[in-house]
Amino acid sequence: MSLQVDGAARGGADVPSGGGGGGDGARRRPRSRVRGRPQLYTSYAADQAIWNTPAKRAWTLALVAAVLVLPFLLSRDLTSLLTTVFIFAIGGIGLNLITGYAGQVSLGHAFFMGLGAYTAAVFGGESTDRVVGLGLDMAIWLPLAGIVPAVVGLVVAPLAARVRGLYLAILTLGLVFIGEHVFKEARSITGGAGVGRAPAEPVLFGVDLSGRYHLFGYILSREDVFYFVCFAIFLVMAIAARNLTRSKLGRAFAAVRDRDVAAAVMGVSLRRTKTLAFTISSFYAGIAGALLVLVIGRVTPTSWNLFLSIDFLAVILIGGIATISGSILGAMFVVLMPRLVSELADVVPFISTSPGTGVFSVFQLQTMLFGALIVLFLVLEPRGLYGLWVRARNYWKAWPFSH
Amino acid sequence: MTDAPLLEVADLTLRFGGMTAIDQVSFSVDPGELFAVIGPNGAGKTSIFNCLSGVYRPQAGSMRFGGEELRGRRPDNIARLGMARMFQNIELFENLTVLENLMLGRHQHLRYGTLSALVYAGRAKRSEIENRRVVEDIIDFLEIEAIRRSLVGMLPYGLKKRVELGRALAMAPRLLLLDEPVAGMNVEETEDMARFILDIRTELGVTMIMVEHDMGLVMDIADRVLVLDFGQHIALGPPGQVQSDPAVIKAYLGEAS
Amino acid sequence: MTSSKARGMVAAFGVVALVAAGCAVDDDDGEPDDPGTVEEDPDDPDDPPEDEPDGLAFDLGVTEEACPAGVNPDNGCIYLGVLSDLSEGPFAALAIPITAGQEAFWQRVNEDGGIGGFDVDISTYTRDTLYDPQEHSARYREIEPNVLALAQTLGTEPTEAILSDMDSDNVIGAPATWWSGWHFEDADQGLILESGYSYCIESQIGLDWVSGNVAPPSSVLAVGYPGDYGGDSAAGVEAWAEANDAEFVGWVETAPDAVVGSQDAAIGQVVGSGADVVMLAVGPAEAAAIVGGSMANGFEGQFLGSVPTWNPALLGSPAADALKAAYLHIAPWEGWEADTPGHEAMRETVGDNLPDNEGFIFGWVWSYPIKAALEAAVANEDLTRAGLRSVVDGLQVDYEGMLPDATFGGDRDESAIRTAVINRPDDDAALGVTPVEAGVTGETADAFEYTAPCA
Amino acid sequence: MTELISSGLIRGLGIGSTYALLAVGFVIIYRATGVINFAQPALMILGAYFTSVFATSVGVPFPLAVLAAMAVLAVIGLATERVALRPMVGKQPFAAAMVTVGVFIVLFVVAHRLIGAQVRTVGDPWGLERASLFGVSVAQVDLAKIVISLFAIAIVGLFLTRSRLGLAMRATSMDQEVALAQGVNVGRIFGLAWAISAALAALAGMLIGTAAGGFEAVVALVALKALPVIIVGGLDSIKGAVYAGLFIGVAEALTRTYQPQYAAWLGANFDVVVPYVIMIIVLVFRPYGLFGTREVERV
Repeated sequence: MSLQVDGAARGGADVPSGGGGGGDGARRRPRSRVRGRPQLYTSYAADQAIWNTPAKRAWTLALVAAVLVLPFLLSRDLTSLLTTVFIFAIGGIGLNLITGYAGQVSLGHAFFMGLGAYTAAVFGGESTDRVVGLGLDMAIWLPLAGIVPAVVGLVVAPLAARVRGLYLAILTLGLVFIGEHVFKEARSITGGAGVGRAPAEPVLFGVDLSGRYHLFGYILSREDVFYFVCFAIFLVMAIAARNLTRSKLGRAFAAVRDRDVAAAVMGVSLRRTKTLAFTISSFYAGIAGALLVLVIGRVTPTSWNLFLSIDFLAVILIGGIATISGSILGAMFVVLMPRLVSELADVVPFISTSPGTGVFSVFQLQTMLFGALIVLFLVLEPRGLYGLWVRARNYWKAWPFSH
Repeated sequence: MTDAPLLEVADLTLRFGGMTAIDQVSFSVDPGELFAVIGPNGAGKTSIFNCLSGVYRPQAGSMRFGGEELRGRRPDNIARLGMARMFQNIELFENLTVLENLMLGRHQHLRYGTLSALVYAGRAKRSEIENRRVVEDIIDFLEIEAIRRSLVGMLPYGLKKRVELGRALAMAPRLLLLDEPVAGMNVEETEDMARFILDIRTELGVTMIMVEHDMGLVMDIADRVLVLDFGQHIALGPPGQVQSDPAVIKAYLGEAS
Repeated sequence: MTSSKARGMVAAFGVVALVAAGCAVDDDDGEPDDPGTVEEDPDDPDDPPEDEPDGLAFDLGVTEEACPAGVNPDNGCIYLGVLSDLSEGPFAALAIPITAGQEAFWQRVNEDGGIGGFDVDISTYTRDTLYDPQEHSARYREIEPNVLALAQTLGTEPTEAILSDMDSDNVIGAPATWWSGWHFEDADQGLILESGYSYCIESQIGLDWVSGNVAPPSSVLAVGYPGDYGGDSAAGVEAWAEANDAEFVGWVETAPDAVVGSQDAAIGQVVGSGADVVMLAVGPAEAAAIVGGSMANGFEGQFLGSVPTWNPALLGSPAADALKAAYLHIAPWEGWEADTPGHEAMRETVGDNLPDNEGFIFGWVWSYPIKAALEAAVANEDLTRAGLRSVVDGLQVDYEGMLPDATFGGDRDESAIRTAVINRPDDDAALGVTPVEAGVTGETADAFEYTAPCA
Repeated sequence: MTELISSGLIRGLGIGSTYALLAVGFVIIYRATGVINFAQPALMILGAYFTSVFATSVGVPFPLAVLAAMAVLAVIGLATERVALRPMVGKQPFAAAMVTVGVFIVLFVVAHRLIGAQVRTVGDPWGLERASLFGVSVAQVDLAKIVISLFAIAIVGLFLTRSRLGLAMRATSMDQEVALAQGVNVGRIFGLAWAISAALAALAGMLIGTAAGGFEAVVALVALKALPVIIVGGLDSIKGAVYAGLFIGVAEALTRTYQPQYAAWLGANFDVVVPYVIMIIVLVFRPYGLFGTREVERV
């Protein structure tokens, strides 16, 4: 057997023919797999697919079906809450790409989200005597809401690529503060502090998403419509991110994170990789910001602050660093946990629901739990909810021989 | 071009503050050669590698690789010229699998853009599968099929070294720098590694520079040896000749006594 | 939660083609223009419309069951929502007593027999929104299906965040803010039932009073937070200066201490301006810092403070002496000890337990218009949201003497309230301030052409 | 000229020395444990709260109240290190820093609950009094900030360079393993770093709480200004923290005094972001701050 390393290197895209290893070409991809052996792959393509086991496929299909049915079962405010989960998942995936995968700690996520929200508002909002708005379709303003923050990320990246670790964290914190100042002052775009402006109009391909629609005899409320739109956007962006992370770029991110010197010696350009991570992450943040204000109903300059960035760090820390599904779990947790706490507040004795009494108010309890959970997860399960899930799955797999 | 040396180092000088780590060192390596650099601790061996791969910026001298000057280039740029490296203290990506580590070695050979990666179809998918095949060949060559999917962090030391060699090979280098490839290994592991190194030279024709403390190994397999002490050139020549050089004996005995 | 399985399956299949389907069967009832003919969401499974046998129609937010903590067990229950700043937001110090004042107000209403056979409950759907538009909107969506109207929505900006939702849901509400926009239907869709003057009128009356009782100022300065609070107030100052040939030195935009760290910047500009009168539209701690700091740096002008600038705790701060010397507080109605039936009833509800500050009075007064609207809707036998919304135009409100009677809708240039009370800090007064003069009106304020929001 | 000295230099040095005090607290923890303590703002406001309780509610003489508050905070710092940070030893600095973010969130809520919605005062003796310095009238509180902060920093400096424990701390910051080998109890050093840092935060909280209108819990966020200070100075340099703190304080005060007049286009309250602008400019030229140590890459 001869190794074709040199040939492949010189030839670039040339395919070494007849290589060993048991792969049989991308063109003839066998559809069947040996029954009952989910880990046996008969082609590299099958091995590299996202849903590479029947279990994963079944789970994903079941989840998607559940997600599609849910709004018909839930009240409108819960539907809205789930929409927020999708949006937080998009933002969380964005932050996980840069901080989880590429290891560049960013406290500046809120800034890029704000940029996205204002880009959307300018291109998709209505013009008033106070603020400018072009009133374009969502098919135009949504991509722009990602692209403009991405371009700004591209501009900031060269500086960010120069500083490391906690220096970078504080540098990006500076972005949030300077950004907040700019947002407050750019009144024709943002409406100014304490005033704000209406977000972009959700009109997609001429269809007003804030209206009610009949669907097979069922009335879709504006919350339902928006839920499905956000779910579709989320699905596309989550799959794209998953693709990215299993590509050479995803590996380069991890390499830069774990050992940047070794990565460079392997031919990974640190500057290019960090810049790319910044740009893509900002794109995701921008989309999340633009969608988030649609749920909120108003864009205000002070919303894009340090605490929003911390929320997203919590999404990835609690969900799971460097996993896409972790980002989604984290988004669910961060968005739904406060609601759960307030539902439980009536049961728990020392929590006050009326103002100014009790040991802690509901909000304070939510916030404290949030902080305490960040600490607990980092100390006890650094892989977050995703890690817990993996543990549970392994336990289940080994059952009944677990202990 | 065919007769020209693959690597020519001339008057290489590296200083840290007041200390001179490498002092006007010159040598050249021919295509297909297995070149060794030896010397006591602190002699500047690893520093030479760090200069060659662009991690350190030497103050003076030149390093020509296949006709290209290396000084002033970034590490990733040098890697793309065809230089690969194993590290003294293993520098694998421990949170990734063996497969992913080896695929990282293929980084520069995977040619597709970000957009293609996001869709993961067409060019990106094709390129991944083609290069996966190359990596699988290396996995066969190094006999590490069984640990393909293991996280590198969980592997024993000897296997980690082998994976690191595999990662360097995956880059399809013209010049391979081996920084103490058998340090800390038992006799059996050492012999495996020696066999792989010899196979790489004969089967793949890759030029290598090796820094090593195991004198026996160096004397057995190296074509020529460069001896350094305190960053200075002491001797250069075939193993037998260097072994009997009085300056070399003095440097080593001085250290031993 | 009663959707059938079949429907869910069909929908799951169908939503993939959502856009196409939506296009095909679009019936546009999302944005009703005429509040009188709005059809309620007929398919909302949680709250099917009901009709009481005696002919009173009601739907969302009204139940035949008694309130959880109702006074009259035989009454039904009207649920009102409260969206306020109850723990960590910048106006929590005021908002907590405001909410307490509203609780007391509705408790009294219930004790008097309720409204049309219903008790009113505001505590079940009281939510803390931290003066944050996002929180405000999220909490609004949470409670909206269960409330008839909002007893309180605090803050101009947070309220604006939910205004378009309120419009499509037909939810009216009482604000906890004095923005001039609430006077105008273009700005609030006729959904917000405000009480008293606006910040814009407030600063004009204040300046008129100083002009008549202290000395006519030749230069005036506005200091305030950015946005509708400070902006409204500053617009009033500017309008006053223009009408009275005084110099409008400018609007110093400052921000809460939490944002700017200290008020040193504002102090520097106040001292540098040399203005005769400075109108403050900030928070209490900030107002004290500015008054104290400016005087310590040699400033000798007069300070006027908008309603939210006062807190009795300031009398214990280092700035107390400065405040007593140079600060006057403007309020839309009289303070704690005033002699009106409304004030008397309010004092009765707390006995000897004084509230922390005047917020209690604000909450109390702000509740009258909602009460009037509920009564009018009951009289029309239509306690649906649409029915409630339809009574707002032309609604007459009796404030039991705490404010002059008010009428909603119509020409606001005529009907908007333009009276104020001038207070001064006083260690011996119940909530730290004593009225200097009540029922104050001003020439400039009266003549002000009030046809659109000031800011 | 009077304005330049009184509201520019003196006030700038006053707030700057408070930043320096906070920044030194950050640096001490960073040097000992490699962690940026994002909980510092919450510790600071708790310090202001306890000073206020001791001085105004309990009625202890002011200097004693300050010392008592510092002691309480030292204990809180010690406990925080023990409970939340000790398990993170040996893990990534980023993870440990995020733990302090969690701690911040919890302590900040506690501070809010304790302080309540009302305005509190620390009960300081300076109030709005003024003093004459070389013929220029300056606020006493500004002088107090400068004198107290620099005095406290000097004592910490002496402790680090002269005392046995201080030397052990320095050894630990240079190389934990070597320190361990020399018999230094590294765990105790970590605790000590947190205690000192929290006590300094308490002192800074008292100084921040002297505002004429009193203080509220949200004022804690002012402590974040110490972050650009430590970046400009270099994360591991106490000297850098002091110089950068004073420099940024003065730059901020001068901006505050003159920017509304001469550069109004930069917008209202531009002084608030001046520390971050300075930080970014410094990082462009020196990625490790003015006095920070560059990490040496070893492979």
